Amino acid sequence: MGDFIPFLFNGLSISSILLLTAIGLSIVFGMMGVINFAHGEFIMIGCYSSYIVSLVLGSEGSWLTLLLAFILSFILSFGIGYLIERLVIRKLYARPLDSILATWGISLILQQLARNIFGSNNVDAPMPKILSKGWEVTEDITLPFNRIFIILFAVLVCLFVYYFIYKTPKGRILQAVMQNRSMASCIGINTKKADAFTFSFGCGLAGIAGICISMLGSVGPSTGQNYIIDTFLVVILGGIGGLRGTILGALLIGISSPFIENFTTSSMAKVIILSLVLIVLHYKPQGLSPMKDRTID
Amino acid sequence: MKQKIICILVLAVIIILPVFLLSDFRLSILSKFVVFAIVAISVNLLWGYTGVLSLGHGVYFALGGYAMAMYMKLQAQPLPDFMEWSGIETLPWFWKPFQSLPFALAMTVILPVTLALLVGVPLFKSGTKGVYFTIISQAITLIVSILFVGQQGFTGGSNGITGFKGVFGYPIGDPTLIKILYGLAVAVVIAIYFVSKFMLRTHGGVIIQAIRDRETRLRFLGYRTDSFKILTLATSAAMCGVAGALFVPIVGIISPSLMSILMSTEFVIWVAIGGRGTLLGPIIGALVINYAKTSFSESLPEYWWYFYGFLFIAATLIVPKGIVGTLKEKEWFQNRFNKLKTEHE
Amino acid sequence: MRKLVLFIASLALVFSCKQKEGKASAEEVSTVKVGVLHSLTGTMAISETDCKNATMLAIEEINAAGGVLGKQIEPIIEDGASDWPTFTEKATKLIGQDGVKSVFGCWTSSSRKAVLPVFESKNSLLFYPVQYEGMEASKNVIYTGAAPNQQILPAVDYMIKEGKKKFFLVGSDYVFPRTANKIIKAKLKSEGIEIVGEEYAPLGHTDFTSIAQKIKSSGADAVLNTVNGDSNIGFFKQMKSLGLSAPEVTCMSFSIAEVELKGIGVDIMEGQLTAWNYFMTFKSEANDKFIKAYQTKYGADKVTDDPIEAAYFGVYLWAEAVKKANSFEPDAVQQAISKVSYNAPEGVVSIDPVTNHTIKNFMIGRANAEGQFDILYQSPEMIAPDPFPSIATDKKVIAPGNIQ
Amino acid sequence: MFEIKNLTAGYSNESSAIHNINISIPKNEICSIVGSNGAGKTTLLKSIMGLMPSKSGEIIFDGQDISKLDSEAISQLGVAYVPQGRMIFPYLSVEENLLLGCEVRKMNLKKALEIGYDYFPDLKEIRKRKGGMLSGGQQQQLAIARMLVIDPKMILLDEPAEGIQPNVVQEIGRILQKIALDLNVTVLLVEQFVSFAINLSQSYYFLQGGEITKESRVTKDNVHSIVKSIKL
Amino acid sequence: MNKDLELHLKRIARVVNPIISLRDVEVDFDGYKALNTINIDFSFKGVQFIIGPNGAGKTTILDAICGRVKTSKGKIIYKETHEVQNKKPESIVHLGISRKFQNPTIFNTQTVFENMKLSLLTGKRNVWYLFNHKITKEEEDTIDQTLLKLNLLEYKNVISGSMSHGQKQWLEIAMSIINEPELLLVDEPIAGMSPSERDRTGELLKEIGKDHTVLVVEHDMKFVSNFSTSVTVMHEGRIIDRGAFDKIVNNEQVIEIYLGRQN
Ligand SMILES: Nc1ncnc2c1ncn2[C@@H]1O[C@H](COP(=O)(O)OP(=O)(O)OP(=O)(O)O)[C@@H](O)[C@H]1O
Ligand SMILES: Nc1ncnc2c1ncn2[C@@H]1O[C@H](COP(=O)(O)OP(=O)(O)OP(=O)(O)O)[C@@H](O)[C@H]1O
Ligand SMILES: NC(N)=O
Ligand SMILES: [Mg+2]
Ligand SMILES: [Mg+2]
Repeated sequence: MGDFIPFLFNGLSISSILLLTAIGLSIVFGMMGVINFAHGEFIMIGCYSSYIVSLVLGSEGSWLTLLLAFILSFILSFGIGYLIERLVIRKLYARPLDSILATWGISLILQQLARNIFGSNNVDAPMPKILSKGWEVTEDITLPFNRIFIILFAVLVCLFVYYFIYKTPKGRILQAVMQNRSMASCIGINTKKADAFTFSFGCGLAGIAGICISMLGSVGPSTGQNYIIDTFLVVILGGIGGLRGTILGALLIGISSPFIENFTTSSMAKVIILSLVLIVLHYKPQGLSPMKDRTID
Repeated sequence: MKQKIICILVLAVIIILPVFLLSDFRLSILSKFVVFAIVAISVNLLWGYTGVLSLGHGVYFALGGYAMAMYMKLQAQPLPDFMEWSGIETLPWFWKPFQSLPFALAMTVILPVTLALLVGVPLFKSGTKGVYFTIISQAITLIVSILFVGQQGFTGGSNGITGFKGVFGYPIGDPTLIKILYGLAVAVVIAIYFVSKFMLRTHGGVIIQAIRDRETRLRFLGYRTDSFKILTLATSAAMCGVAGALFVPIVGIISPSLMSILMSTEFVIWVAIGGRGTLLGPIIGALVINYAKTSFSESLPEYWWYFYGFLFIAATLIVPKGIVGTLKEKEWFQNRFNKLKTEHE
Repeated sequence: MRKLVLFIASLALVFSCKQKEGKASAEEVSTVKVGVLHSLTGTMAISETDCKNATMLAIEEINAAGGVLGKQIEPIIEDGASDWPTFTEKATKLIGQDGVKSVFGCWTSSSRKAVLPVFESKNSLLFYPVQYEGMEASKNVIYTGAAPNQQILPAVDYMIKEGKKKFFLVGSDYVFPRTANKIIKAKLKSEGIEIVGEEYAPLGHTDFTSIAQKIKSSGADAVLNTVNGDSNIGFFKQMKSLGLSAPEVTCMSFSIAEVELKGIGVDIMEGQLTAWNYFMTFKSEANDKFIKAYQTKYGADKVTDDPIEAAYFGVYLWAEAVKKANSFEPDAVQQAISKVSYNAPEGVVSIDPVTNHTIKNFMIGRANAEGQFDILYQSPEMIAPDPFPSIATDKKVIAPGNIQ
Repeated sequence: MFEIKNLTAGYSNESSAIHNINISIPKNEICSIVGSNGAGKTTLLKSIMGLMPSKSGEIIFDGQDISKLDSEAISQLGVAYVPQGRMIFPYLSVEENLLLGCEVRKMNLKKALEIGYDYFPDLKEIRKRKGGMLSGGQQQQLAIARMLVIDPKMILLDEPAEGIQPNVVQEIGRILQKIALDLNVTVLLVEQFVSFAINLSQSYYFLQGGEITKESRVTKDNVHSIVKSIKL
Repeated sequence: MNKDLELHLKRIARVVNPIISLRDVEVDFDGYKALNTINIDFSFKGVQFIIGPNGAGKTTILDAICGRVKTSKGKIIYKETHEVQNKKPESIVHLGISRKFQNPTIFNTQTVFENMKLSLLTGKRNVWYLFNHKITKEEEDTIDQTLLKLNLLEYKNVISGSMSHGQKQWLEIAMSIINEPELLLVDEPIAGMSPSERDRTGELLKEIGKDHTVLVVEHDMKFVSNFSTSVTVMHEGRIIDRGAFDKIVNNEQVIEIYLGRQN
């Protein structure tokens, strides 16, 4: 029982990271149908934002740095996302599999850009001192503050996105555009704006996730690559199209991870988790919470 | 008819010329490209024609490669060095049969096909489709590569398998061997080209293309579409395995990096740029891109990634049908021509 | 359509032929070609680019001083792209196509293993600058980095002397950590010391939650860390937030040098230990000169570290050997190299004729607040290499390339 | 007044699906376009709606040439469209589908809902269900309702009776007549159900092979002869 | 429910020697019962219509028979021997049940001929056979004749995606009947067709109905009256009446909920 709490906590913590990285993808990939392989690079952009802020404000992390980092990461990844949507993605809405190629190309370019701007060395983004400590619940159990922060933050982001997409007129308009672009324009929706916004919003969320990731590890040009497959798997496991599925997927993978890692190595744990996901998908090929409709194919 | 003969002659010359013109090093690089062309054909069969996009074909390629590498390693050392330093003192039972060349050759096909069936049967039978399959194919590749890296004692870990002495009685790097391998690669690519051409001409070809376009409807016509998809996946995996087996003696190493996501994605890129859903496209794509990559990385490695990135974007935006697909659209060609003419006037 | 395709094909051919001729005819008598083969792109570029720079610095210095045997050294740089098959291909190119006399390069053991058959079959010479797991002594490789008995084993000895009782081994999942840990385990077993855990994380892994948790619950007081560069930040951050830090839980790292330390972040690593054969803070005349030259060429904010130093003096050792042999031929150089020595930044180094490995210094450093290592310990004398430590294997090197 | 002058349009890879179309509809009237399969009816509506670039010609609505505008702008001018094939947003609920146009226009949602359910009471019962789950006829009703609630000045209907139960078809006829008269809406009705269409209309055009071959006003007296004369 | 009605329903539900029987069939979509205890047999041969208000469950019945939706309860029995509920669609097709969908779903990138070929050689035989099969003269004749019947012969080598909605409907019909299925399920066959084409479709169905069973869902009453051998009325997931067209149109409830007064 004593072991159970750190496991559960770690599980939640992994889930929250997965959720943060996946939620933007769930919008871009799930709702828009754009298979954005550059999603990881938007996470990377977010990571570097906190590094940039620390360059400007000094390497002592503080709450102000963190706040500015969040703002900058969202603006930067939103902006770059916007640019990319205008230039490339816009032309690929009818061709989801083609978007794989184009975004893969974008991902290569962004990685190389990062390498040229920030160097190939991984860098560290500082965070508020307090966050690098932990809450010592008992002698054996320490819950790191950065993890607690990330879990709370993930919940917040999730609630916000859920509310925005499903409960506001603006969100409904975005949904409509994603579901049927030409009809949406026929009822007077500016689909170009909606497309650009949705894509950039998804990218912005990835940027925010990047900040949280930079609190845990290092920042490098290939940081995003480490997350991309897991992120896609979360969305797929949950079922394309809805946020509920994504949350479910993230929780499932995240919470089971530490338990599995406990009795085997990290490498094997990864294999086991991936295999479990595949088994679940075998029984639920549309994911845990699929979006249904009646059209054939 | 006459044109056809000329075409074949020209092709034959083009194929034979490098043997005399190129240095051993360049010829073996060219052989590698030809091997990649085989991979591209196999990816195209699955993606371009059946509509199933796999971003994990590296794993089939690597399995074929490992089967061959195991044979070649045992030829060089009775107990592979990596086993020694990983604390394995006797050859594991599943390594033993690889001392025989026929067995190893059979395995270069059987291993990838077995994996393809393990993957394809449950997934396709349960109705996994589209992007789901694509992402899962990546995950599977990841699983296998983690396993290969983790089982260092049996697989050579992240090093892969290298340190071969030779094959077919020639030492590695021998000029004759390089020529033989080139010939072999070319022969296989031609054979596989015709196999797929034949496959697509049959009714099966129509069926798999119908799967690409409207799979559900086909099921309501009474087709077991999953069987056809499994069949194409297995065929494609087998082709990839053969390519992997050729790759190893040509390059002299197999490593988990060949079953990486990056590698697997590159396969797809070759097909996309050459022209998916065309027979020649993948061959052209694989040759052109790899040629570009090699020459770029020799002169401007830093900028290769920018160029490559832009290439993907351009390929999807400007020539979405790929090189061959675009050329095939005679209209497009004509339009361009007319446009030029009117601009001149 | 068909014609166009043919056209493209022939074009490609013509191009590849041209390239060949261009290279072959450019031979000049007054230079000698050497290869420089490192990953300049991909994940390993982080570390290897600096090695390449160090190699180039040495070549320039030698050229400025008049070259070797009256010839200028002409380096041909190739990118291994962090991909082992690419290393194989580039090595083939350098030796076969460009006709280089020796190659300086490789970082990971994997890349060295990948090029080894090429060097052996073409009988060329590779200068390999990085510490590694041992179990190798090729006639065609000069190892200027440490063998296990020059880095790993003395570091373990040090930890035992410090009174550490419970060891935990953490590494990235590839050959160096796994093999290194095999040696370490043999060593600890012979000393009768408990190993409370052994964990490997996939390369590039960043989430060390579970591993850190396991270390915490195992009650370890010493961690031997062979985690690769990138992942270390996550590893140390996680250790820190669980309250695992020196001196209660001391972590000894084998893959973190000054360059990596800069990336990991000083505040995370401060107080942690690493074992190397050279630190930038090492006081010697040769080192001062080296650092000055390096920073003048590549920037005042640049740091030097062990592999950089090894890559640097490798070129000098080669030049000395060439002079001694009065020949550029790999065989002659290999024969001569054990007869020369060089005053490297870490001290006077020379090559052991039996193993082709370097007789080296050993030091332990503790990360300080300036992003440098304070040297806590230095071996009283240069240590002779033993790539096949008797503790882990019963093989012995008789001569380079001859192992029994 | 709605007018089409010399409109020619078509899909990229063929000559053109419709040529030289001339149509004019006085305000608040219902005009039918009848024609057999492949005549180009849908193509015509699509090009009016800006879903397809016209090759030449003008489309004048409210005194403005809309042939170069995009769908969004055309819709904002007050043109509403019921496409062939319904095009319901599958993952939005019936109510969300219905209100979307009003939300874009910042209209009073409550009133819009009332109007919508008033026209099609059946929709009220299923208002929480997802649009994509509805039956064909339910979707068709929703598509028509969705268009009516945005208070359009002109509506384009592509075979609206398709898949709808008989009594509701009659109801739709009544609704169209009512909105044309009471709400000053111009209606362009594409149909193959000739008697239904002609009976509602004040004028009709007969489209054949992409060209208008017959046209005339419809009065009480000539309705029957027109219906008889059109052989599809 | 009142006793008389119940008896009446029981009586109309059964026929002797049915081709397909639904026994207590229920289809449940996340709590919404699209079919609610359906009990009905359809007899061999004839063009049998199913009518009813939008959302009554007509399409769902056809879907349940051809394996497109899962039934949560009950049995669907084909020819009194095969239970087909929740079977895979392809195996149901192999029993001789064919389905035409409401919207045309054809293979847009293939020619009309290839579409026909695909439907002619359904996957009954094994994968290898299908893969290598070369079309025979007879088979080509069958295709030509079917195309001729539907006036599509001149389009034989046209890429089907470029045809109009109506033409696609025809092709879809041609694809469903080429194998002469014993039970043909047709959903709104004449939607989007012109009157003359409607008649032709009707005649065609009637002809097929001579030897086979055709189950048609349709809203066009003129069409129903002209071509039906029997009519079944559904409402809110239940059967509410069945009989000859003339009888049905006089049922007060049917008029109320479906036909409307001024017909
Ligand atoms: N997407 C398309 N691409 C190419 N040609 C098309 C396309 N859609 C329709 N056509 C062609 O344009 C012509 C007109 O088609 P359209 O759909 O406008 O006819 P319609 O009158 O609406 O017919 P229906 O009554 O069947 O709906 C037809 O000949 C058709 O073949
Ligand atoms: N997959 C589904 N999920 C949820 N509800 C469904 C689903 N399929 C059908 N329904 C519901 O079941 C009911 C019956 O639908 P069905 O399509 O059978 O009606 P129908 O009788 O064919 O109507 P129409 O005449 O309009 O075609 C409808 O209310 C519909 O919303
Ligand atoms: N030799 C190493 N560190 O791989
Ligand atoms: Mg139409
Ligand atoms: Mg229906």
